[in-house]
Amino acid sequence: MTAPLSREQMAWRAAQDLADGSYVNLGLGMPVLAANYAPGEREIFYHSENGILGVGPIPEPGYEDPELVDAGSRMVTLRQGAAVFDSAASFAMIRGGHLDITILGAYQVAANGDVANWDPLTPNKGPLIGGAMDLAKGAKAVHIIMRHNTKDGGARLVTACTYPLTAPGKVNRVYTDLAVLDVDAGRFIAREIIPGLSRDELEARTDGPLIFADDCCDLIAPELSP
Amino acid sequence: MTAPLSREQMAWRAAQDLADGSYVNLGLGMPVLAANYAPGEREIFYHSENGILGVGPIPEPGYEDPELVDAGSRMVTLRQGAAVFDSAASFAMIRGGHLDITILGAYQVAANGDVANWDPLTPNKGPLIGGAMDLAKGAKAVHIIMRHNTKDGGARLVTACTYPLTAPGKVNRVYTDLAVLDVDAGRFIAREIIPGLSRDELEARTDGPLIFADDCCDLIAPELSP
Amino acid sequence: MINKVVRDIAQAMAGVTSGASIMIGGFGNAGIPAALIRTLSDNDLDNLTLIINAIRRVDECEPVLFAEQRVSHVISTSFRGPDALPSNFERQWIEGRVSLEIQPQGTFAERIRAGGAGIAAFYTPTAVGTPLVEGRELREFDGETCVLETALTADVALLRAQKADRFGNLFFQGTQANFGAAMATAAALTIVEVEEISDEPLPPEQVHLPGIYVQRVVQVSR
Amino acid sequence: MINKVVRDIAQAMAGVTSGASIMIGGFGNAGIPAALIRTLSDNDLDNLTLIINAIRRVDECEPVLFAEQRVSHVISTSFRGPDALPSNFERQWIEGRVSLEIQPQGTFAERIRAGGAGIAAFYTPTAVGTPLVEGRELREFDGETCVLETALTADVALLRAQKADRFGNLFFQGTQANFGAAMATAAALTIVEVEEISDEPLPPEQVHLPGIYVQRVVQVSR
Repeated sequence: MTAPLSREQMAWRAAQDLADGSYVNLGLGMPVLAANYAPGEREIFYHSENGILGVGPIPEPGYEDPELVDAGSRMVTLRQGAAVFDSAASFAMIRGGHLDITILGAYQVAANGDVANWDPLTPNKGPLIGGAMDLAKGAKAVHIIMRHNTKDGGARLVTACTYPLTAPGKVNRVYTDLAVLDVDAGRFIAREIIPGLSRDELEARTDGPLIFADDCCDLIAPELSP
Repeated sequence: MTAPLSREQMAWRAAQDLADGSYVNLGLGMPVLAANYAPGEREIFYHSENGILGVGPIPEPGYEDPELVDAGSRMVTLRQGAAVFDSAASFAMIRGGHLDITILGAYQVAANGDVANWDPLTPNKGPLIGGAMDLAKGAKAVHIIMRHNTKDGGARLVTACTYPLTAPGKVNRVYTDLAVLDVDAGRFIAREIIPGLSRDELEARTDGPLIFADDCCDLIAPELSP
Repeated sequence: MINKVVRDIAQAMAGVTSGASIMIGGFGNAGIPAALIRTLSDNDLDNLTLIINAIRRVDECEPVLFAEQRVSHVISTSFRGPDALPSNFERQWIEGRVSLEIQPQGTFAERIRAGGAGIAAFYTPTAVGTPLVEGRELREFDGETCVLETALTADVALLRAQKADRFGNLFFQGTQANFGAAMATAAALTIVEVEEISDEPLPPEQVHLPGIYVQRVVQVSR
Repeated sequence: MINKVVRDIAQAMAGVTSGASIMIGGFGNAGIPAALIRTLSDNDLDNLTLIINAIRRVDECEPVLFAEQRVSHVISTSFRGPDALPSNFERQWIEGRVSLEIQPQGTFAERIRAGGAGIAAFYTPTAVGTPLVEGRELREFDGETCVLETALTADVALLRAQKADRFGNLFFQGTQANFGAAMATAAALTIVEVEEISDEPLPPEQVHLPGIYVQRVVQVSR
């Protein structure tokens, strides 16, 4: 069996589905890596919920502006054609359904499209909602990047989320380290699986209705350095 | 008896009450004339509900910009320190209670502070609401400029408005061609009357509880050309 | 590659059909998309709903639109024309051929803003105590009575801006933004006539409306 | 003559009292009014309500504020710090010494915007179907279930901008506007620390927040 995808490879795979001309919000963690891997000829406007449409690359050393940051508080630049605005305007854009895709991390995705990504249920640690509920509810499509299983082998693609929900019934697609799956009509539909992983094993590692697309094919990502 | 005040004189009198540093919206007609008569040493920011805070004077010939107009669709300029914004932001400013004063025209003002200024009840003519309801409701103070009586001698300061209301209970002060009156606790309180007009006559021309301030004095305006 | 600039007005207005709800920007002469408005008659559209602050501007731009009864419903705040005689629109309203919904300007603007911002409805104190809220749902918040207003969206928004780039970013001159800026966010298809197409992307400080809200831009000289 | 520029931070913060509700702008390091935040401890205030997107920023600026239990209530969207160990704020929350209201960032921003815009309440679809709306008032609009959210206002707003003029007009650098811009509209007293006071009035195209929303401006060098 091919090794499960690395963080970078999952982000790379998610990035291949970002269409030319799309408006995209990338969540913290793995999702934000996707900006590094979208095919260069595509023009994509990355939205940052603190008030940027058109996030550019990380600045060269010496050109950082501490007052220009993205939603991960990283100093960034603006791409050509970018706009900057305040948070109320930014979330009006999100909630109003103007973003084509948001890519989020998650703890769990259910076969009915529910997603849970904000409360780790860790004792003595408070919640971290941020903008995820707005993004999951507002974007035209919700894509999730997450490992297929928890560290102790438990399922993250589930029949019903046990973690508190971020939004019900909104997930369209999930990129894991083992597969690419659509979420439709109460089922996970495997579109791509890493070479050598059997369908039985993917089913065993998934808790929820799982079918395989007729054209289900190999999930192959290039080697990428972290 | 001194002649009743002209349109310009009523506007002049209203302008004298605009404080230094205040944010003021002037309605169409007589109110907008007030901008010509505020004492020059005062800094006043005139708001125009189509999206200006800091309306400046009418431009010199040749310097007009047809895309820079006030709420009366007149081409204007911007004063120093002005800001420009869209209508949703402009009415957020109005409705949010940020303007110190709006001066409006009216058909009727009632002793309880009701004001009616939008529907002339003319057969076959539709209503003209515009921004008056937002202004009357939202401004911290509502001042009215109107003639004391209708053309046929009827009262405009009334016990209860017979025209459809613009806003209930909001008027603080009325400038007429005969007097300056505060509206408080269900009564009109005359503060200034044109010289030679008797209190009896003012009462006769007013339909609604009218009292006279202890320091009620002469209403004297300079000669002003139209 | 993103390019929202279209060749001509015909291409800009393609797909706008009879029965459409159409928001139209403009206040006074600022931001009125006069060229786009005129196309509504050329294209033989009818049964239109027009959402515009001052309906008489449409009559001034294109009187034939009402004369030919192409409009069946109007949402507006200002109605009367300055003339003694009724306009084409007023005549149709008097004859009951067009229905009219009239609203305070701030409520009108806020409903459109809500439509673009994913806010389903809101409570505003404006117009409470006036005939406009008769029969409407009222509710008190902190001692202030408010009326429930729902979001307003449309199939199409027509606006005018001074400058655009190929991303659809708009620069508004003077008071051009007025209602058009919010309308662009609340319509499925936003079409903008501009004085100038900038070959270079607009710098961020000149982007008054981000291109995400704009589908088509067409250059129109006055 | 209008002059909203005050001499120093003490004058800027005059009249901010114990028991005040205080909105604080900032996202990441952009727009955080660090100098003003630090004054909250200096002035011996307590029983404060803090309304801020990421409460841990306050802990980073002025840990003593929580250590000395000067805050009794927090409204925020992001809570956890990046560290394994709980912050001063988290410890107080665990011990039940400070109450917490946590909201989606967009709802938080919109409630503040509503507070400044005279909108008493609104219906939003965000968070419907999650534990956050348990026991809350829900209502369906066009088939979409929404939750009722009320406006948020405060006694004081603290923000940071790059530049101001004597009228209180603000210019925001980069992403400095974030929550502060709406907070300025929703507070009775808006106090702004700026990098630079412009002797000349800001030109209209640089006015990101009109001075009508700003009561005091103080220059603070980082």
